[in-house]
Amino acid sequence: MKSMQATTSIKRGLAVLAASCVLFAGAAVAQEPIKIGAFLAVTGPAASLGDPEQKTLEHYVGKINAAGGVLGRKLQLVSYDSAGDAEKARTFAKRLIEQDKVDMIVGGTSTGETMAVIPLVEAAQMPFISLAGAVVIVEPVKKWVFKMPHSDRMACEKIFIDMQSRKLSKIALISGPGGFDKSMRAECLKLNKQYGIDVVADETYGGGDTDMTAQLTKIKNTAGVQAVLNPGFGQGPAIVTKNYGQLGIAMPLYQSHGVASKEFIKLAGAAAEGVRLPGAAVLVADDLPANDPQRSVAVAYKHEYESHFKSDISTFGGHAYDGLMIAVAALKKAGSTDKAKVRDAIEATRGYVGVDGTYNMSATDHMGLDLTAFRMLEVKGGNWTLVK
Amino acid sequence: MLARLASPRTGGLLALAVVIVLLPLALSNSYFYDVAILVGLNAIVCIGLNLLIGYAGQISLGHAGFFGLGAYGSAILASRYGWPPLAAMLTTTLAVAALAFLVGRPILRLKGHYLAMATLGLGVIIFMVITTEDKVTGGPDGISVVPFRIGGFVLQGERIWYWVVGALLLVAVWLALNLIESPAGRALRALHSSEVGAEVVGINAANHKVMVFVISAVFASIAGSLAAHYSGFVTPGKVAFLHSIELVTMVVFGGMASTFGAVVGAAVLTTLPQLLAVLKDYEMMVFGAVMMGTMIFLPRGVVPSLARLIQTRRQKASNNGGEGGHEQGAGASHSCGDATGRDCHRPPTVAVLKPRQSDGGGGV
Amino acid sequence: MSAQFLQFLLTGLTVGAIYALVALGFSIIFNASHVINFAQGEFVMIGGMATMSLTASGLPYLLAIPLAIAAAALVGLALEKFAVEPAQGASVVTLIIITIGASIFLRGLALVIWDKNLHPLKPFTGDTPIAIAGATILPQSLWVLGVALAIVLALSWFFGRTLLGKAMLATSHNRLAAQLIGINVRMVLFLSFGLSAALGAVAGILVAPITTTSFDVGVMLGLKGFAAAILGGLGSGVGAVVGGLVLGIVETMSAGYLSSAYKDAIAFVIILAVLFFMPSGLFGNRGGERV
Amino acid sequence: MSLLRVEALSKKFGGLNAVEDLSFDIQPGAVHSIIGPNGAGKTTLLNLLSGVYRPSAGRIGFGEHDLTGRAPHEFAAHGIARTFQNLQVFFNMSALENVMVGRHLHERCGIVSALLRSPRQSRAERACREEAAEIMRFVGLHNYLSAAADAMPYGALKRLEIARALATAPKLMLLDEPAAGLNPTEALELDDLIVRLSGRGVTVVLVEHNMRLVMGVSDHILVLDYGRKLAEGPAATVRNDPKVIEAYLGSAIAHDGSYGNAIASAVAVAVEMHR
Repeated sequence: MKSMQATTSIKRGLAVLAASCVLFAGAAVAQEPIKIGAFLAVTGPAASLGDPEQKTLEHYVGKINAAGGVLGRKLQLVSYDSAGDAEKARTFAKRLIEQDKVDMIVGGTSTGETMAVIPLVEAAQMPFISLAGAVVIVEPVKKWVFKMPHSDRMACEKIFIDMQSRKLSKIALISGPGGFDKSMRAECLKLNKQYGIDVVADETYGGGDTDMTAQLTKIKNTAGVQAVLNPGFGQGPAIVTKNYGQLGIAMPLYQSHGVASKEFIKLAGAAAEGVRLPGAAVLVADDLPANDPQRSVAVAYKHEYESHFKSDISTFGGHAYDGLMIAVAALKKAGSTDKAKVRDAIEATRGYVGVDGTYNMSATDHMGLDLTAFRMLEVKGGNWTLVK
Repeated sequence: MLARLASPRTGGLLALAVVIVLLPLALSNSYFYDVAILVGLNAIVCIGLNLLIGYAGQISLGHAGFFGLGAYGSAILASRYGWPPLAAMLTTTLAVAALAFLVGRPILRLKGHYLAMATLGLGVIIFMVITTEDKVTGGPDGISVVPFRIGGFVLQGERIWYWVVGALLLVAVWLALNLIESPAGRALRALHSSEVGAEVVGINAANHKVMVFVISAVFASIAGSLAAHYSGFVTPGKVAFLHSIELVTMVVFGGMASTFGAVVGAAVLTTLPQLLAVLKDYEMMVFGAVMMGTMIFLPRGVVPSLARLIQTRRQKASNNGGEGGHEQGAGASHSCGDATGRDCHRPPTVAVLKPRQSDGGGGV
Repeated sequence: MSAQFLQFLLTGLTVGAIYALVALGFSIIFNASHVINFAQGEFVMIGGMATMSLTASGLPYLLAIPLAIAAAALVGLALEKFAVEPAQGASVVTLIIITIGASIFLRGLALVIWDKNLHPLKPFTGDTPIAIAGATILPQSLWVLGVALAIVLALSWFFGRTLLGKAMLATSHNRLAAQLIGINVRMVLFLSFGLSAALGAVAGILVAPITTTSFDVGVMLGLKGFAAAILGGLGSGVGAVVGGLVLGIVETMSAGYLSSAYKDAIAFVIILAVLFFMPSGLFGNRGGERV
Repeated sequence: MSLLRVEALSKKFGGLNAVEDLSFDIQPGAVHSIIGPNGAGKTTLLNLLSGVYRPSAGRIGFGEHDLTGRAPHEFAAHGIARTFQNLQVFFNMSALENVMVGRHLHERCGIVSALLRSPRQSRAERACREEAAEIMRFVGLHNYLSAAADAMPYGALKRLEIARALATAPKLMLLDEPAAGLNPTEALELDDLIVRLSGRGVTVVLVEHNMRLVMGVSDHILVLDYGRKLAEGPAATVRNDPKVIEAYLGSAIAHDGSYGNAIASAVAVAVEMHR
């Protein structure tokens, strides 16, 4: 299946150079399977997000086909690595729409990539489920654009609520240079007042930085700080957490859902103990109460992914899972690949229980998650645990 | 004599024009147009950069910065402040030119790797400002850009953009070829080969370096503005130093000191990733291997190496010395890419390794 | 306040020591070939990733580290043999592009051999911070500083005392003359790639427990190393070390006292300023690129 | 009045005084030679006179202008052209273009009209090409009108540098060992070329080891030794100056024959004396 896809796409690739692809385009139209297009940051700075997304899509497309496909047709995944580069993402999206003639697009690891693509999918009237975080993607609502992950705004809200409950009112921010970091930082800086929280320090670090003790020392010596919040993913937060431990800073450290994976605990080591973050249920699938609606789906995905890829799940793979499942459900409900019908079906998604939470889309809400989708997690004994 | 000397240049221009006009026959959908447009825009940057690197022998690892300033300048003025795009673009271009002029003099005093570092640093600084000042620039997530409009006419859709970019590419090539054959252009090539030799015939090396630096910055800036309006969105990715490296690679890959080489380099290295995309995880590896291989086997870059091959063939064919001489003369007087001149392929960094001939005198 | 300053200083020194090691790699290859090897950062990556996978497969550090360094050195030699040597006589810019191609290739290779994930590496001797006058430092940082110092001493002995070292030095000063007195310049070039690859690997191994490692850690470290080498003056060993330390300290100090958002920009502004007054870096030989 | 006036000129490299407290005048319209053993500072002096080096002390007056400390291109702009002992030919161009570069100072075309290739520009270009070709013929390079520089033999390259210098239409031309590396025949042809140069109204300053050439063409000779003026005057008087012979033989011995031309020239001088 994969090899078949590979060969056809190699042909298509050659066609670009030979630019004699009129035939191929014709052939592409005539193909049977339902085509799901994807562009993901499989390499580049956001690779730790894009990689599990890619793996999840490939794996579950395979499973669905093994189970007979959708509407009696096989699914075909056409995916490209946009390496977190918006320009690349735009070109690949164009390729998916114009060249591969996909029926819908699931992808866009980062907000930048997604935003760069939105004008295209809107113009092409192509159903598009984004896997990126920022609220700007769905606010204002764009007819053809949906998004799976909890927004960074929700993450801020969840964290601030938890801070309130712990009587923490003066906090420091430390964030990286990435889009994820910056946009969550911006959201938090918009919301903190509503929750009666003052941001008394706001530090940043650079990509590839090897040490953040300077910034943390500054924070440590800022009068009145009660907690630290570190929006970001990948290497940065791990180093921040380690340095946090090194400097022996006692106040609570909050991370973002950007590091919601077992990997983070491995990277940060002992220093991760006591770190809190808002994460999806899937991270604590096995300790979810039996009556939790998400338990079954979360446990199933967790075990499927971990047994198959021999690596820990992350919420990002979960976004891809939900995206694919909602897409499939929509295809079934629409009963065809008619783009308008599929779009309406996605918008009509109600009470879909996914690994990220329970989705209730509407004409005014193209994300469909509420705060309940986020669980406040804390690292205890080298593992994620639910904060009761 | 003049007719012969003019032909390679007008010939090349015509050939390029024909390609641009005929290409759409092969472009079956707007995705291919999109790739073609990206090629065109990159080519415009590379033509300017090649004037600096290939002809004047001054390396720059910071031109993505100028490209980015062009893009963000247009984006911010046109989208945030609602300027007419054309005015936004011209203002931006002027600003970039001014910046290049100001930083050019101190930076271009440096030589070789130090110049590389300085330009690289300049690019990084521009990048940092753009990513950090997110109030204005939208930060790492970038900002969307309004379509380009002149009066009532809106530039939208790949097909229109294709012709616009194609035309501009031709203009860029034409300008570059003109400059190279002007006294200023000769001065640049001269100071590349021997700065002291150029100085003692009255060439103000510093001024000429700054001049070509500004020109190349302007090319990059304009391409940046266009790219922003075309794709309707800008992110700092295009300002990053890796993009600067990409641009230099295109120039060297196609062939330094060969204007058409710059175009070819841009074309190949822009389409290659599209071809290799299907290789998934192996893409990066193969891309690197292709780059290495080409530079190892065609060290002067694709166009000059091939041009030279053909030339030697022709000389073999008519092994009449005089004729051969003429051929060389014609080639040489156009772009040393076509000439047998080793020197112009010597980069700025190798003032150390002087050509054999020049050591001859001392030895005697 | 002074504790804070000390903290910044310790951090700066640690970061700087890493930069210095990478910078030394740049300088050694530059001396032998006048090429800036843009694949230097990839050697750093290989060191870290190789150690990671070897220890993961159960080897103790004592075995894993030498093997990783050897692996990197082999890659360095291969790079010289199969990419740089065949291109002899090509312009230096061409050679630079070749090394850029090599760095992309190696990154791609690492991505295929290993994966795209970040990987932790166990600190050599635990990670209980050591308190010094109000500031704290990780044992691993001491390793970084100690090993860096040892390497600098070893190199100065190598270039100052050993025949091979002197031969390499001679080649850097005057290739032709070196050739005339019977130094095998080819071999020197070959070895210098192996040596600087090994250096890069050491840097990668030392820093991995602090920063974690992945297939693309080389990019930024390579860039910083290049900056350090230039700041210190290309081809000067002292320059590379001083350049590295200065860069590291400037970064942390500006992060601590000025603006963490602009600390890298500040560092580059300072480099530009230095170059403006000293066009061949702090310790670069003035006649280096005469007209 | 004198064309070039050098007053108390000195150039130090670290501790070494390459040129020390040197003063002399050069009258227009003659061939002046600067001779002296190797290391006497002849080339340094030429670099000072063309602005390649900045003097450590002293003054260089040209006509009524003070050029002390100016950049090389300003020296050229005032009418001082030069050739190099270590060729500085532009190997990335054709021979003709090398000479056209020499016309740089006389090309009056702005960068804009260059970019747009205005008709005026193309006309100027054509004219420049013709002038360059004429100059190449004048120096005897008519066979190389369309050759690439790096395809030319050494002797031709030396003439090419003279052509390039001549193209700047200089008042004063500095020739740095034009005969070095030439075979006897080429060297003989050089005499004639130098004479025709000065015949063109160009004042020539010749730094040369080839005494036959020097004695053949010079009206006036300046002898340097260790950066100082050893002797100066008409060829006839200088060649009979014992200090000169001593310096030459001394140096010839000192250099244990490694500088064959030094010995040769010394012998030449000696022979001239005992006529």
